Amino acid sequence: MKVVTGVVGNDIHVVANRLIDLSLRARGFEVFNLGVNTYLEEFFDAVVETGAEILLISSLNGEAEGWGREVKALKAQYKNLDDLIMMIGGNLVVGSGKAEDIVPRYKKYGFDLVCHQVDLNTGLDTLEAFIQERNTP
Amino acid sequence: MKVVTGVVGNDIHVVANRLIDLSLRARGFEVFNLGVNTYLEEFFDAVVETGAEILLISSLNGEAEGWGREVKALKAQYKNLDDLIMMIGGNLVVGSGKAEDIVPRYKKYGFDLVCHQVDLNTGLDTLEAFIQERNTP
Amino acid sequence: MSLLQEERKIILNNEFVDTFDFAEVKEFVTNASKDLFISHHFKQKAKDKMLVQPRGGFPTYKKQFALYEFFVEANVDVLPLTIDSNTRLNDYATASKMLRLSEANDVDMLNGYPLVNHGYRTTRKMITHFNKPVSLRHGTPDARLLIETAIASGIFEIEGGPITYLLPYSKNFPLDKAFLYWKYVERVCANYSTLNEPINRESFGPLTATLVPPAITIVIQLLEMLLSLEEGVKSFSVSFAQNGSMTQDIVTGAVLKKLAKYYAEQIDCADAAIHLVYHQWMGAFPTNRDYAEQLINISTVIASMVGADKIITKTREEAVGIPTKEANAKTVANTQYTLRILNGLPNVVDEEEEEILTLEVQAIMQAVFNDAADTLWRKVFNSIKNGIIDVPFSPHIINHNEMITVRDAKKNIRIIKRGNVPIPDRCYAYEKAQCDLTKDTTSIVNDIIHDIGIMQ
Amino acid sequence: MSLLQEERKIILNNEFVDTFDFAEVKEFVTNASKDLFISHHFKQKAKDKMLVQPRGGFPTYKKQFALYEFFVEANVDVLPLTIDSNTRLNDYATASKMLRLSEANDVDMLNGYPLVNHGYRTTRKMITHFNKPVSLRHGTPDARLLIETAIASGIFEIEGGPITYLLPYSKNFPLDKAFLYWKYVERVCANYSTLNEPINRESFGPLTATLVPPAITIVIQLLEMLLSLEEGVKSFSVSFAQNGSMTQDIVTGAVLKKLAKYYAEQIDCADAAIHLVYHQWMGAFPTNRDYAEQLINISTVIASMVGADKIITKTREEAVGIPTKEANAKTVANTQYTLRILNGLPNVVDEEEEEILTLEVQAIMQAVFNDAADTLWRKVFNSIKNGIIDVPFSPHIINHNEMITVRDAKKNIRIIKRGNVPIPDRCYAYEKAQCDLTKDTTSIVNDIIHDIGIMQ
Ligand code: B12
Ligand code: B12
Repeated sequence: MKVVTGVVGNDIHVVANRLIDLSLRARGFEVFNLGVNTYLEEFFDAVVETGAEILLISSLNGEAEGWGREVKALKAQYKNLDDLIMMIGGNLVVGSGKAEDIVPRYKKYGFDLVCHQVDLNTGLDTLEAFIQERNTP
Repeated sequence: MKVVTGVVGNDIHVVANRLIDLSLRARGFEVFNLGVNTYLEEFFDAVVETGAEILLISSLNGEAEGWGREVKALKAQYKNLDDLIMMIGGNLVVGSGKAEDIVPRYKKYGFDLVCHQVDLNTGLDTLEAFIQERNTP
Repeated sequence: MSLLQEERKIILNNEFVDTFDFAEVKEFVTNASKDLFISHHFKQKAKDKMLVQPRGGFPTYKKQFALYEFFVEANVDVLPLTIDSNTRLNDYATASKMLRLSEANDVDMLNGYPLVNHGYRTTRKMITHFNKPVSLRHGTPDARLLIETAIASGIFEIEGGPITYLLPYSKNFPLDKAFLYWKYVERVCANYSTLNEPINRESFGPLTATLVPPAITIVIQLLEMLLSLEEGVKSFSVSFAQNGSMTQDIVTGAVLKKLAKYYAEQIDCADAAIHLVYHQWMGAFPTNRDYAEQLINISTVIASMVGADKIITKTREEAVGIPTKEANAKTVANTQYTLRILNGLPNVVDEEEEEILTLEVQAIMQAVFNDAADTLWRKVFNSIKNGIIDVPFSPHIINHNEMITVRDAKKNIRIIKRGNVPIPDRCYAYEKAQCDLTKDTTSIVNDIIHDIGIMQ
Repeated sequence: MSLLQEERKIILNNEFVDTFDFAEVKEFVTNASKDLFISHHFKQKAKDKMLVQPRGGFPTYKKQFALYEFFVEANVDVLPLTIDSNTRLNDYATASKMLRLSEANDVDMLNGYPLVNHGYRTTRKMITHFNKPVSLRHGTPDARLLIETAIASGIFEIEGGPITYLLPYSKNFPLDKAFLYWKYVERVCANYSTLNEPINRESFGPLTATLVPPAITIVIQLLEMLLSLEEGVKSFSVSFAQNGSMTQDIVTGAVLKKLAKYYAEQIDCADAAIHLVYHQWMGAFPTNRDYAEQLINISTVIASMVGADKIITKTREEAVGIPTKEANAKTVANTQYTLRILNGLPNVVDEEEEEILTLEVQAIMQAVFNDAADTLWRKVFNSIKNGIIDVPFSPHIINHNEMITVRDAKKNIRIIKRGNVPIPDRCYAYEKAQCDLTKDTTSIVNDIIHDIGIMQ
């Protein structure tokens, strides 16, 4: 399966991004890594261009909140993205917050899977379970 | 003025005792130091023998509580100790406790001045203030 | 009108800027209290008292003031002023909007203090009120206006540099521009340095804080130092962060100190004062806050063994989010306590490691100097472009990313693929000999992942 | 019936004692899990993993069990069993009364676990349940019954000794008796050691934890080791506590290790395994709990530099009162984390300090051996009585208290008045030369007071 990944906004924390790249490949995904400092349009453009089924966004420096709010409106401008699996992970707020507040908020923004301060492998296990569930009729 | 001092009971913490000895002398007291591991009778006997006006007891290892309860009964067996200034300090409970609980309890046991985890110099300042107040008609 | 003057006019041409009264600023700096100059403290303080500086910046004046009060209470030596990320990108309009929102709602909408928007007249009140040296922490490629505002405010230490604030902090800001903008900064600092005590410049040694080998760190420290001294700066701090191995830290500190002196002399700047700054662990932190405190404390012990002149602290909240002022002040108090009770430190020297590292640094420096360009900054620019300097985990597109490093059994960072970096063969063989390279690629990748998380 | 057997009968003649089934105990020890023997762990564990052992004892079985659960959760290596002070004075009647009160009221009326009253049958259940090595901490001059009960319970490490459990812990218990009672302990340990892995004996190096110079600590460690090996003990730990200067700790560790080996060989006991144990700071603690944690962390770093085989921990509550089980477990977890992330430690050697200290120890040892008495214990006894061995701040009446120590500028403990201790002139001159002795007596007294509180 094809995945587009990258770090959203002005965030330049690249380490997790490099590891995500490696881990996705190890799990057999075809990866299109846009790297750090990637804006929402760039993500959706890449999804369209590559025909990816999964968009996996990282945010580490706390700015995801600002971008999250714009996801729905922007996505609506693209066609055929209804089946796109949208996932986000990293540090999803400035300062510290509780997952029970953060997860529902990001779900409302349009993400299927939200991993606030969740370990990468745990997150990717969840992703694979999610895919399998969706593919089981 | 004459002071009898020492560490009560089976307590062998000697360091404070050595410092108390030095500090009392530096402040001009005449010191009779019974050292560590001193029982209540020994303290009162020494007070009688030396004619001391102050009895300054230390307790560090937490066992003061047990001895405190016996002070009044024992003191009653001696004559002429009504004017004796009774002071106790160190760690006055096993584990940790609050001064606001501890001080009234020890006052009931018959101590005029109770210094739970109070620095030595602060304690001795209090003692001198107490003496001065008592001597002011 | 000099070129500098012209440039000054251009950067001030901005609706969010204070109207600068340069005559007044000059007078202010000339008469400013010596206590505000860290360069003065470096001279004064008994050499064995390391200065302690935390991190921290809040959007509003009120909150920043409260933070400083906490720090002073905790017996801080140097106050930080960390700038928000909009200001870092010269986006003063957004900073202004977010500042107003932060003031109105008592919620922080910025991750630092928007210095340009507050302006120097306001900020100076705070700085002179506390009368402690303040260090400007930003991460701005074009910091020209920021630095003018900072110095006018009474901030007499400026962190950063064209390389260290770019390769770890940016994906595609043009590196050549960064060099020119920083040249301006150096000159402004040099000019003001003639009025009173010198303005101190400090390079940002931690870089990406992820498996950067000491040779790369030191080369970049030396080059930024040279670029700064060239412009007339008289007080400069080289820095690095905890590597993960106590011995490697001690060796890094020793070589960095020795070579900084050597290269400064080579360009006839032996009169400049050079200081050594140590950053508590800058990589991924444990989420367990108690463990984070152990890590922080170990950093302080190592900084003492290294003999740093200043230490920059982290907090127990590092892995979790922006630290509270309480957590921040607590680290300061704890670090001061640790420095107080840490006594009888041995003087450790590892001659073999020092020799290897020295040779590596000298070889890379020589390769940079050998570049055909006419000025030092162009030589450095070319060297980064062609991978003679290569920073692991840099997000910047210009960086080669060809060098690969791992940790050996003692957790020293070792170069197992040198890429285009001219590590001498003998040193390269030594580095590789410390590691188990019989493993397959997957195991090595797993090792790297593990090595990133060693403190967790 | 041997003398030992007779003595055994006498000490068991006590209404509070379990009826001992020695045949069963022998079988139990013979078949006991190797995991219960710390001597086995010392052999097994990769030499670079220091064992971590906390302190702690509660009156009731239930509370002690809960404490152990916390410790295991925190990844403990060695469990402690600290005995209450009534049992230490062989006052089993009071211990029994207080134990009943503690059980009835859920308030702790004892400052440790009354092992004799609980008995070995009960206690063994707990020990074998956790299947970790347990170390007995007491402070008892007459520990004969206690040790019989301990070994029968599955406790295969016994701390203490005739000197180290007497001079700091007692005012007037007769020292000669202590030697004889401990002789019994050594023999019992030696006998049981033939059945399975050896029982480990450990000396208590911290002594009064107050300005004790390393020479005195080492001499006492060596003598207790010799007294133990003489009786057939095959596994012994020498120990000391943080001195206050990192260098002095490293030197103390090196000299102690070297001389322990040397003197063991002199009495043909080279086959005994000798281990080194380091105590986190044992002196007066800061009341600020955060500071206490810094101090504890530094202790761990130094223990690693010293290369100790085991570390015994303190808690953030030390200055305040008996630590909660939570605080105690937290130290264990933190110490394990620190050991995990502490890497690349340099190997530090200070030859001059080592030489001075070695000469001092050898001179004192020689003076002890030169005593006219016929047995080692009598020689040691006489040496303490005549001040050849003199422990600062000992409360015991037999101790001379003539030696005076202060800290030098690097916080090394130095001997400025040797009393009757035969410190060689050259060493004595060296020690004094490190200190400022031009001060008047009052200043020196103030320095001593200050030196006691240096970690506060
Ligand atoms: C190294 C580092 C830096 C380096 C970055 C170098 C580089 N280019 O990568 C430098 C020093 C340059 C830096 C700069 C800044 N940083 Co920074 N940095 C860190 C630090 C210490 C480690 C990050 C790291 O590399 N971790 C290792 C990787 C492997 O872990 P990770 O990033 O957490 O990712 C894991 C998970 O989150 C997860 N994950 C990530 N994405 C996803 C996605 C999915 C779908 C899933 C399932 C999981 C997942 O997988 C990873 C492995 O488990 C963290 C604090 C920490 N965590 O200890 C702060 C931290 C992230 N930085 C922070 C900040 C604020 C900044 C700055 C803005 C300001 C400053 N403090 O200097 C700047 C500017 C950066 C910018 N413009 O974005 C904050 C963010 C605060 C917040 N969210 O509230 C942190 C938390 C520090 C702090 N407490 O203040 N930083
Ligand atoms: C050193 C020490 C020892 C040494 C003592 C050597 C010796 N012979 O002196 C050794 C290792 C032998 C030891 C043994 C024990 N100790 Co101890 N020991 C300490 C320690 C670490 C320091 C004590 C010290 O010397 N402080 C320096 C002096 C100068 O300070 P100080 O004693 O606190 O006294 C100051 C004040 O209290 C005040 N003060 C004292 N008396 C008075 C009186 C007046 C009137 C005033 C105004 C002020 C005052 O003045 C002093 C200067 O400011 C303390 C913990 C700590 N404080 O950090 C534990 C501590 C006192 N020990 C404790 C215990 C329980 C013991 C043991 C029973 C068991 C054990 N844990 O091993 C044994 C047995 C002792 C016995 N039979 O009594 C507990 C007491 C617990 C409690 N009260 O709840 C403590 C608090 C440790 C702990 N947290 O568990 N100990």
